[in-house]
Amino acid sequence: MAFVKTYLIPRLIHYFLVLFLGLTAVFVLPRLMPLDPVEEQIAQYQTFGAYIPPEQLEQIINTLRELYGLKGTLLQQYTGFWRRLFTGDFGPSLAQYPTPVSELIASHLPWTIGLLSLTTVFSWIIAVLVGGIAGYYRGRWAEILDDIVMLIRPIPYYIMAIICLIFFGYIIPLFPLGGGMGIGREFSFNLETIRNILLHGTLPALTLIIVGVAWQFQSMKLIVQSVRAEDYVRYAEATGVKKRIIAFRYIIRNAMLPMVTQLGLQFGFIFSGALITEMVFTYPGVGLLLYNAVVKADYNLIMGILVFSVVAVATSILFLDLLYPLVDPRIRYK
Amino acid sequence: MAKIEKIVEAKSLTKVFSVGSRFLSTKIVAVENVSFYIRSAEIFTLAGESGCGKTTTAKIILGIEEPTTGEIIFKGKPASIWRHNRGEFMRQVQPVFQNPFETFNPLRTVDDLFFETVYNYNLVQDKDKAVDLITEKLVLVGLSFGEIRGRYPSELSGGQLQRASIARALLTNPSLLIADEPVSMVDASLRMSIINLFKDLKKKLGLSIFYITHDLATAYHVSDRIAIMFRGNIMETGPVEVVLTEPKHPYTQLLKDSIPEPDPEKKWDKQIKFPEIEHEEYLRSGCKFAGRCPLATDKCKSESPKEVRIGSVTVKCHKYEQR
Amino acid sequence: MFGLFRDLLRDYRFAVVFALLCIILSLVILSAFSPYHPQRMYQTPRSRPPSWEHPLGTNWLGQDVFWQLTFAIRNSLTIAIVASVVSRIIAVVVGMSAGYKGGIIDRVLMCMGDTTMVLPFLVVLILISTILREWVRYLVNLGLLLAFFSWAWDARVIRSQVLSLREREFTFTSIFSGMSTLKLILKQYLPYLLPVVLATLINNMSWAIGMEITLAYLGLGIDPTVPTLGTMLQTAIYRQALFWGLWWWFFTPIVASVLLFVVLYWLSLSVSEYLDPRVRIQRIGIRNEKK
Amino acid sequence: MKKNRMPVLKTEQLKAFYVLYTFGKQTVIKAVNNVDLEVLEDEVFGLAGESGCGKSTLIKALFADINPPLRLFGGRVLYRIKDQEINVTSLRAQEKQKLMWKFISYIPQGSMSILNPVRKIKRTFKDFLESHVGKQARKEALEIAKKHFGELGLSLKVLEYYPHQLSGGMRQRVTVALATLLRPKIILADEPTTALDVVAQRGVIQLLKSLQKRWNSTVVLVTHDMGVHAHIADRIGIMYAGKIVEVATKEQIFKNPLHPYTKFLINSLPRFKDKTIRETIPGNPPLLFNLPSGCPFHPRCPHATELCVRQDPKCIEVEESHKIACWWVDGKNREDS
Repeated sequence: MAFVKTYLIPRLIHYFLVLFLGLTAVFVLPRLMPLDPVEEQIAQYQTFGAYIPPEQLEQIINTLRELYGLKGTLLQQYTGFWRRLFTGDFGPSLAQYPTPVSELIASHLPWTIGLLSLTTVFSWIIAVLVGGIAGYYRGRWAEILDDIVMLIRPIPYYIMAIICLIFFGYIIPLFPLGGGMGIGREFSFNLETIRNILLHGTLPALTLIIVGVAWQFQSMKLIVQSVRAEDYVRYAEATGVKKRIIAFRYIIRNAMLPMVTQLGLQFGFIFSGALITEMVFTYPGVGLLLYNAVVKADYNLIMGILVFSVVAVATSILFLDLLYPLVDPRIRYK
Repeated sequence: MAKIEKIVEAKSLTKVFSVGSRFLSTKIVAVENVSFYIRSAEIFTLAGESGCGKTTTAKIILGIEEPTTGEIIFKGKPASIWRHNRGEFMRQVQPVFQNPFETFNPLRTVDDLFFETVYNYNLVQDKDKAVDLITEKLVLVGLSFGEIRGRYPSELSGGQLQRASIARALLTNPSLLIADEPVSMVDASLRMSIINLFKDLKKKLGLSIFYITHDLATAYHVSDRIAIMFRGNIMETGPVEVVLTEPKHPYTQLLKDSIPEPDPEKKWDKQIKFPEIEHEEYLRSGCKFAGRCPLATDKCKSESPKEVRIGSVTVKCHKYEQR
Repeated sequence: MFGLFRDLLRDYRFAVVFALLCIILSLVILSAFSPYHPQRMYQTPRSRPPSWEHPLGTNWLGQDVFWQLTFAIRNSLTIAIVASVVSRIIAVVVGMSAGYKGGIIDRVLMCMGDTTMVLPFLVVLILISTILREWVRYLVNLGLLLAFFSWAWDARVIRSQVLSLREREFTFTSIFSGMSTLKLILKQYLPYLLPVVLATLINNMSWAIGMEITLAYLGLGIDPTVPTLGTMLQTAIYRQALFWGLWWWFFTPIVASVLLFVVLYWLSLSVSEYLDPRVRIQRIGIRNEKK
Repeated sequence: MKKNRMPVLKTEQLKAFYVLYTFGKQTVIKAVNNVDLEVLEDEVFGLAGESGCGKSTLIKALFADINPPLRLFGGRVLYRIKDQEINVTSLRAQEKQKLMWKFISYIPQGSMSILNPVRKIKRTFKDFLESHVGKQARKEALEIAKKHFGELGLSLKVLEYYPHQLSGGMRQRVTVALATLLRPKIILADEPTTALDVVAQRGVIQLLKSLQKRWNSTVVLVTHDMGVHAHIADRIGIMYAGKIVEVATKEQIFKNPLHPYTKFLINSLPRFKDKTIRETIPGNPPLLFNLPSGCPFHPRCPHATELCVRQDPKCIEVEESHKIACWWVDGKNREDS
């Protein structure tokens, strides 16, 4: 049970600590916004020409404050925030009143999850395999690959997305310019819809994979370089162990371990990544939802999405951390 | 018998390290109830295998590590008092480390650290006098100032650097030198020259040296008294001639027997036993050596032996307790 | 100094990077001699393709694209330098004190680092730049904001380096040479940290330029009439440059920024390779041979 | 001593240098410089010398493991296989690979780092067997490993552990087992016990010696520890600055060393029951990229003459089975030159 005592429990403590701090930050950040959501809403009612008598105004403001968890002192708001968290109720969205926040997130989440986690994992696997093999065999093709990566790697994702959009959208219009599926389509399980979803998803996925592979290929190559200089690799080589065995069981297997941590970090960037991807390609995921929420100062929605992403990211890192001892025996017995 | 002047005394030092995370961890006892003293103008050796706790003991004396329990008394005053006068303590106790290439920062010149020592301790004021002082100490170890001026550690040989390291330690005229494995990284042909240097410094300067090593042959040559350490415990202490020629403790016997002596007529005949698993012996209760000891009884496996005095030697073994 | 430079130029990659860097720097210097004001509109005929008079054409707003570009590079680099220098200073101070002193500072740093990892930082950055919308319209302010977001990770890297340096024997020798903590860190540790600091400085610069472009795309950050790589691109997209066929307007900021990113990345690779302590030791050793 | 044994491993004028480039500057490190060596069958040949004298590089060259930055600058390495001499330096990679482990194998320094840290010992054995034995034996890899462990007197439990779980001595015995898995004729051991404690060192040395005796194989053992040589070696070669300066039987080396360097080396060894100050060699070992002219030992040699500065002596036989490379023998200048 050494595993539980020296590994699992400390990790869990750390996890809850980070979760606590992260969620507290989520609570604090929107409260720094210069726009008071309640006043915004009242102003919005008034611009639509609705007349609100002053005695009702007070009542409306109170109701709205309660709705957004802005009632009482900061401490009361804070405890209320945690109460809301545990019940999973973030209240209604402001911009799309009265749709509940949880419902909005639920409807946008599958798009983001489908696009981003798939591309993240996929590009990680490609990078580990190709980077590992190219780093070990070092042929001419590996050098060419390396040069290409050296050109792609420094380009920030946003520029890359625009370049791809221009190239495959305008110049060679292979793929649609935006959206998750055709305009006005309803989701249903038929071949046409699925084909459409794939078609719309290809361009954003392609850019994510290109950038993701280039990034991780570089790290993998650096790790492989240090692994191949290790004594156990040199010894195996010198004593004539087959190259194929060395490449997979020695190089890739050992270089993969630090890359698992990298994968965890990549998950951390998923929501930031989603924001840009989904905006450039107007992809109907959580990122786009979040951007609109920020623009419209939609308090409850921002909070809901932030809470969700903090929990999701922290949990996925925890999950990878717990998985780690299974692949690295040295951790298990520390 | 004249009163023994103890320059430094370690009183039942224990150091427990936590391995693992901050929250829950396994405890490893690196040093367990260790006591010894060093007289003035004496070379005292602490010998043992790697991981027996000898470096930790040195760090505790140097004040780099805090003991979990026990205390160090230097020149009659406990370490807690010296802590308020760290500068003076460091002036009197100087270290020499194992790897000469690491003792000096590889990215800085060797003489840099000499001038630092001179100026930081206010030994002399101007540069000419500093060079004179440095030259004086370098000559003492058989080097010249020209050999180290403006050189990087990688430009010197291990032997030269180790001498330079000793010379630097001597700048402040210390009364105790703590030498942690000072010859293990030095070539065989130069090793004895460092050993001879220690003997010479003891005689010329009245310096006390705490010599830490795994090499019993050099220990025999250089030291006056020796302590044999095993898994955090001192198994046997006494004058070096007695301990190493007539070892009492079964561990010392095994150790002495395993030294490859440069004599083609001696050969090992007995097959020996050693642990398969790392850390197996640290966690053992009772005598740490019981797992391998040919004389081990049930008592050895459960109960920690006490120190027994036999003539000039102190031994920690149940075998001698029973008498 | 000259010898160091000559050594560096032997590396072909560095030579290429150096030539490109010279071009970029000369563009920055040229911006001081621009015949046009960077923010005023309708100074030239509108929407002209590249010609001798206007090497990169003019845009829909009647501005010369080439001269706009010189301002854009200058301004983007200003943001990048402010962001990276300030964040390096924070990272070095925090990383060193956490690594050397440990204790509370260390724990706070570790927790902060982990927390920033789980927070979607771009979202937070957007939130803050919405809150401080007026303040971040200025180059230096945006630089400072970006600096605040980019020190935590590198502070951790420096911390771990200091942690390993602290265990090395020369640390103890230095202590017993009577060196104070500050002197120890400055004289003995800084030579080891220099490569990390320089390499991350350059990486951080390209990160800041990229962030500026991203924020500009979202309509946040710098005053959109001030030319930076981000605002230039954003204006071109906003005015539908491609739809009107003004490709020179659209592609200039893209090509320029891609070039800048590649140059900065390659520069960081060359510099970190050159300053790697292992390589430095080898060089010191070889100098000996000539004596 | 057994007479008329055949040499099983031979080098002729072997030159292997490291060529390093740093920022366009070239440095040549003459690690193995004109070495002639004969290792006989059924013996333990000890190779001694200080750090940086090129002994590890010589072992690499003997194993034909010459990879950049190490380059071969001349000479041959000959294996005697079934009464045929094979020059391994000119063999193709595949043919060379066939000889590795079956005819010659290698135990490197640093047992901690030569076993893949994330694979159990039995998996490592399997990886090695898979590359060297036919398809049929692959399935029986574990059985072969178990049988081999049994023969060596090692506990079968060890196969189930990861390298970091074993003690240093045990780990090094595992590498000995790994290297002897296919009963090679020659085992090259490069400082196999340097990082070990004396007790563990003794265990490994005893194991090595017993295997050598049982299978009549040849062991080339490199270590700087003359004590280890005294215990295990039959003949000893002393290396200095990339050259072999003296080769003789163990008894001759310890009782009657002839080369001035060997004399110093033997005399500087600490011995028990003798606390007299031991004389040591003056000066410092030369740097391999900046060798002195003539005999590389002349700057430190008390007998150096003008001839020593000018010309490098060849290694020739001065007594039966005793060769030295020195102009000065027994107080007399050597006649031949």
